[in-house]
Amino acid sequence: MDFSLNDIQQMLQDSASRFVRNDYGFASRRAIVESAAGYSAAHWQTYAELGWLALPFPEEVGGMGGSLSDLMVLQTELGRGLIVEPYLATVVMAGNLINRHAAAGQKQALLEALISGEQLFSFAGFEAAAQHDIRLISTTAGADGDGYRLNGHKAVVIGAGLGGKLVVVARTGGRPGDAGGLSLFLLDEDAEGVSLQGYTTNDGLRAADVRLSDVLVGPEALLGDAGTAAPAINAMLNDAIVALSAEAVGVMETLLSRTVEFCKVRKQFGVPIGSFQVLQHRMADMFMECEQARSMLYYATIAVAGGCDADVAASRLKVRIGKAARLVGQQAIQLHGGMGVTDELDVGHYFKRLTMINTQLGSRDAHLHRLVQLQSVA
Amino acid sequence: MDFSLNDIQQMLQDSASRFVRNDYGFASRRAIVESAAGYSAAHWQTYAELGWLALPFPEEVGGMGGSLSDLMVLQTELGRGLIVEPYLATVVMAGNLINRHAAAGQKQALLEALISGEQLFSFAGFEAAAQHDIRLISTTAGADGDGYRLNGHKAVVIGAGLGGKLVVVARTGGRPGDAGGLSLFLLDEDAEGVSLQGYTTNDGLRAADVRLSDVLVGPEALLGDAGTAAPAINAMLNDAIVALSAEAVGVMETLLSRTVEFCKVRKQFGVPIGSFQVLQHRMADMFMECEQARSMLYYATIAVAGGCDADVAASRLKVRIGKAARLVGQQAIQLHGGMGVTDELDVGHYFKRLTMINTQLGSRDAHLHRLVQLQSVA
Amino acid sequence: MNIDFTEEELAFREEVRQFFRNEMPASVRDKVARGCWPDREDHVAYQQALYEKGWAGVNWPVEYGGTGWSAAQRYIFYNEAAAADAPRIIPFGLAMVGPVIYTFGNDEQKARFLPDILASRVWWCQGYSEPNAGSDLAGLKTRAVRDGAHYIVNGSKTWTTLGHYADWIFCLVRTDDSGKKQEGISFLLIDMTSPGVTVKPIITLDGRHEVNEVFFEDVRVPVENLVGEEGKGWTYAKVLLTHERTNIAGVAPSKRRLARLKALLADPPAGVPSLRENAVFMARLVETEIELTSLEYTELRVLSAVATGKAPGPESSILKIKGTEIQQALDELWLEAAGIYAMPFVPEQYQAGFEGESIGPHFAPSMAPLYYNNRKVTIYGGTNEIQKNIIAKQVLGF
Amino acid sequence: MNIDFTEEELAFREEVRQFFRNEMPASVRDKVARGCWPDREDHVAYQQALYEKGWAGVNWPVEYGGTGWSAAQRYIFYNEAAAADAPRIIPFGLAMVGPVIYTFGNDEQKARFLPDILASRVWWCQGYSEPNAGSDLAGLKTRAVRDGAHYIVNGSKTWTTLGHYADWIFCLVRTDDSGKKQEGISFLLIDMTSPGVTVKPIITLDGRHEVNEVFFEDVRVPVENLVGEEGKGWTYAKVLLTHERTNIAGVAPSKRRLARLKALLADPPAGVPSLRENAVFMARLVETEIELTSLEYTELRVLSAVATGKAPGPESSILKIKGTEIQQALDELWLEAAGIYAMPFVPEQYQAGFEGESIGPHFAPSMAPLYYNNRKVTIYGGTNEIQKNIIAKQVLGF
Repeated sequence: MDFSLNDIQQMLQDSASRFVRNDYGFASRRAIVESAAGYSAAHWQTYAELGWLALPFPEEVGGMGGSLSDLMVLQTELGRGLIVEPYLATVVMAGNLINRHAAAGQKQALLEALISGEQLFSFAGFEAAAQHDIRLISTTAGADGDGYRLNGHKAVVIGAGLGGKLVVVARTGGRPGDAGGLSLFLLDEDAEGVSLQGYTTNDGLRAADVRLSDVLVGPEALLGDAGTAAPAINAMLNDAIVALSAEAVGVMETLLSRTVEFCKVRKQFGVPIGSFQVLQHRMADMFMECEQARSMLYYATIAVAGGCDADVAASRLKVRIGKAARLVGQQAIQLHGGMGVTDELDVGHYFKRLTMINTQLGSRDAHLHRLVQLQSVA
Repeated sequence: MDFSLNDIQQMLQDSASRFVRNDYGFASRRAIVESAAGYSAAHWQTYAELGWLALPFPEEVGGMGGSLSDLMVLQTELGRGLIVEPYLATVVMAGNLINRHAAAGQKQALLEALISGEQLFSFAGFEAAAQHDIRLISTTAGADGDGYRLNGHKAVVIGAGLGGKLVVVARTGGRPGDAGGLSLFLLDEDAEGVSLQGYTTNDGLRAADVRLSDVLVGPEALLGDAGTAAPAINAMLNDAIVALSAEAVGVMETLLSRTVEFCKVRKQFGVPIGSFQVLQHRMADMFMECEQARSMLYYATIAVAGGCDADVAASRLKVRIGKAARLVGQQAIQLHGGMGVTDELDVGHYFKRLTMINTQLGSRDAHLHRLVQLQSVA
Repeated sequence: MNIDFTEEELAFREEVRQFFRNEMPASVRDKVARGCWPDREDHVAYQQALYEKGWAGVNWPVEYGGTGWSAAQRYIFYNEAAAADAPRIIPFGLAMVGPVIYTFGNDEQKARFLPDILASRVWWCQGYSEPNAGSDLAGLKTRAVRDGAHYIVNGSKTWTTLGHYADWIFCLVRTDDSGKKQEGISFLLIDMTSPGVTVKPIITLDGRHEVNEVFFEDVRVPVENLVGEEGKGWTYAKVLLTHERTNIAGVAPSKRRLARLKALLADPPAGVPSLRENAVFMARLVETEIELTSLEYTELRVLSAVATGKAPGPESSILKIKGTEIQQALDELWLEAAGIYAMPFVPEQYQAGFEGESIGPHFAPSMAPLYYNNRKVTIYGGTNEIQKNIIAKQVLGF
Repeated sequence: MNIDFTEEELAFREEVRQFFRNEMPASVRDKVARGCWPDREDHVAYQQALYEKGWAGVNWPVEYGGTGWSAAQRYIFYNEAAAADAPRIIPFGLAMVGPVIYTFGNDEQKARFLPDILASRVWWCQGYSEPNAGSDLAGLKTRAVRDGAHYIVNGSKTWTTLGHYADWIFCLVRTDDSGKKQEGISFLLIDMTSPGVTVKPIITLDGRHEVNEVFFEDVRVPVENLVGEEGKGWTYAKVLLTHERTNIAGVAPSKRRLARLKALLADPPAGVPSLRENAVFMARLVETEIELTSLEYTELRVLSAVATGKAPGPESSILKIKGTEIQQALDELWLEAAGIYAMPFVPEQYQAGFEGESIGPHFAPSMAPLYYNNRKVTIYGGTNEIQKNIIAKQVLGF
């Protein structure tokens, strides 16, 4: 029974913490968000050099063979920096899926390109009608010659529009509602029939809606076996929920410490506002939410990595994070008063990210409802 | 638009408030609860003399023709006294039902006996499997000659065991789940085949489980028409929820004022505990819950009396009262500290009553679930 | 107890409905219905339509050109306005400085300022908060020093809503700091075109420019712009604050937003999650609705008490606290209804006149910015924590 | 990060299971399983069985007859004990005064008291709170005045849990009030049979006699019953309080109660509402379960930190706050599961040996009394408000 960091984790934490402190200050982040590219290619190379892009992949494809716990440690630190580079999209989601489901031959080249930092990827899975429920996907990939013809509309593909490759989920069989029949395809963003409507998200990421109109691809575009991708997608999403939640913990702990600092110096009525008992207890509540969220993160990391009740553990984590994020985020703003709602101060941006994390990969309400349904029939 | 009390309401409030203050102190209440009878017959006569037993009944049967608002005003004051006499059971529930559903000939004699204080009644409607959902009732009243044979088990009949008459809901038709087929019967508590298992409730009322084993009754035991009682029962329950909620408002307002008084005099760390901002805000929260609960009570009283969306209004009221009762009750105890959990202090007894009010006539969870279902199909 | 409307009130309601159907500019209504922010011209057009009808001074007494309406009439008006997707009436002139002037100002000031306020010919803004005087409003530092027939004003105000639209600003300024901090405050009217006045935008979390900092550098203000007595400004401001709190509750607009959400859920357009199947969400919605109905009746109780001659007291703090909590609960429900399309930030999509291809359901991408922006409501007008202090002190006697 | 058990730990778990299967008195287990309160004899029988096995001193070092278990072993033990429906170990001797004596007591005291504590031959109770010193524990007034070889003790203690079972009481008493109030406090062991000691029952809301007032009137206590130094009692007590808070969290028993509730709902006996169809209730249950899992891992993190040499710090306040909130949430869920049968007050039904006809489902009528009784958990051991003060001060630095 040991929750301390091992050497690799300590190293990851140190390097990420150093990077955020030295190279990802709030002003430089703002410049990246406002840049045409929307992310920093130079930083992406740094991530490659630091081994972060290799972290979760097996050693045989040039990865570090890191565990989900390792990823958790890294993501928590990246959360403290409000990193906008598409680490979650490329490494945790698309890369994870390639590693889980692509054929051995495909995997090697794709992951090497990913790990070296040459190639970005995004996960084009979700759709408007399906929301985050992958079983409801309706994008089709009908057989066409020895290849496929794709049609559909992918909603809010995080990391798309940066010139990377799209890992698209489409039906080669089954109907919306079926877990079977889902397949993965690799598409270029500028392939014929692919059109991207790009935008920035509320929290400064780049994303796009992706429309597929009669996109014709050869058989090599299919990743892994046809019709069998659901388990891999599901497993990837559980990992992604852990990683996203780890990021949330980093964001929340930052908001807590910012708020505590602020309340120690901000004076009203001639005293620091932190001398008011009501505000002290509010911060004690924020502290407890941070700690409970972190504990739940540990639980779910172990459960998901161990494959034991992974779906339930991931949903429980997302619910717990959603609750903590709401309290910590809202109270951080409330205690900062007017300053909290300005674009100028970093606090508001942590809050915005935290709010979007609740939406991403399914909200607290959605996951709680899922758990209630599981309990009701258990 | 006027929320002030009219003359009758002012008179009811004054007389009830005077009665509680002068004649229903906490020590004398305790003596009544611990007495063999479990209620005060003398007080019951006073209620008759003050016109309280006549309040909601039409003038033609000797009633006062009072409105639901009048009843609300009275019940709020009775709540402040934690009255244990079966006013809700006899007047608001059984009497209400007799008035709504009994044949004209039956009504006159029964309500006269009720109004004069001679006769107590109780509502033997709910059952274990049905909980508070009257449609699920399974007690049967099969035809037997020109009379009926009753079989069933009525759960937690409040006010039974005091020698009054039982207004029993039983099926002359239909099956559990059907609204149709419900009929009302008037039984003596000591009729052949009726067995009572009596007890005190957690909040000092008398109640009983009532078992009916082949109870044979003549046709005169049937109140009103057979098989058509559901609308009357439903309407009565809406009224009863208003009256019970009014009682809850009286209880909550009393708890708030007791708590405020206590926090002004109880000292710790050399100062009154009410000087701590966290406790002040807690009491501000209690105050707001009391006010919002009272507002919802007004809304529902008007809606139920007007017959406009009465079921929804009653459920919404019960949900709102349940929420307020939880916060006000629990925080009253918490702020009283150790003293709050003693049997000696009245505060704990208000809390116990408030807790039971949530259970009575369907809990917050039950009514909220009902509202969610109504919304989901609306 | 009676809340049924009289025949006269029902007739009045019909008249109000007619007005909103026929006389409110349609373009303004459409913007509000689509969740766009009306601009300066929209507000002025709407308020001048009210003025033409004689309804601009909703709360004003008849002698100053007000409606003289009863509490019931005002309740009807606000509900119908919200139901008709009217924008809020910008409060700074009509609800704030106007009443201060007709209550505490002299005859010259009444004649000079009231007509333009009533006709929305002059746009006012509020100069209360300062960078170091938020919750502790009385700690304000902007100074007005008497110099002959003028005050020389130096200092700055912040969170000045729509100050960049404004012609005039009413300010609390310090004219004396020898005694208690509340005692040296005066209420001053300042022409925004005066030399030395600078307005600097503050961009809020939603990316919008709604609030400002206003700087005063040796601004010369004629002494006749002082309202009431020097040093009594705090007294006048406190009266205003009680009204402001009541106004912030926003029961009628919240009812409208809730009704709209229920309509959306009943027949969800493409891309809106099927939330009626999610009992967790629906329970939140039902509880918010119950809270809102409770608050509506709390407000009616306050109005009814005012009608029978009682002044709105510290109970107005409940309206502020619960009203803003409900607004934020509605923000969260709407954010959930936006589903996956809560993420894109496409402000052009909810600007008037947008004709491009919508990202997701039209309303969805504006829900997160609205949620962000509305965090302010529990902060401004006296934080909700300050309101609880008021309840503890003035109602509970601590 | 690793919480997998080692082979040795798994073997240990099996041994613990065996013990509870075979050596815990069956009558005691049945009472706990049925929700009855075990009596004095039950507790003693259980604790003596532990003693026979060498497991009475769960937290004690080996040199005093303790188990010397690792954090993982203790975690396993507590979880298995709860899962086997063992009663709680009465903490006053084994978890409280025992550790104080072996840490701060002298050799004579260790020899005299520890063996009887370990063997549960002597029942101890705690004399901390006083009628006017609850949250402000250091404000206590019970005085011990030195008179030759004795202290003469006068005053009273309250909320003394199971004091009517006790042979001895450990008390905080005031031996000096010249300096800071924390400095004049001493830690004294008092024989309850001493002349001048009176125990008076306090009946709680649930109608039970669990706590007491204890009065001291000129009670002569030999000076050799003073633990440690005179005036240092507060220091010793504070160490205890940290452990008490950790103990109060009750994660393992809460897990057991939750599992039992889920089993009940999966196959509800007659009279239990079908709550699995009520998503509002189920969402509360799921959220409580999530909170409990979180707390379990928070506790494991604290234990893991202790194992690597860090002292349990103010984080134990989280355990106290969240642990008690969860207990009360479980009380409310169970109360809901009692449905209509939450109302009857039939204490005989949940006494051991009840053979009458049950009113409703057997467990149901005991749920309201339990809910009432457990309001204490957010009050005792330092109210949850005091715990938040501790977090604000000691963790956040205010």
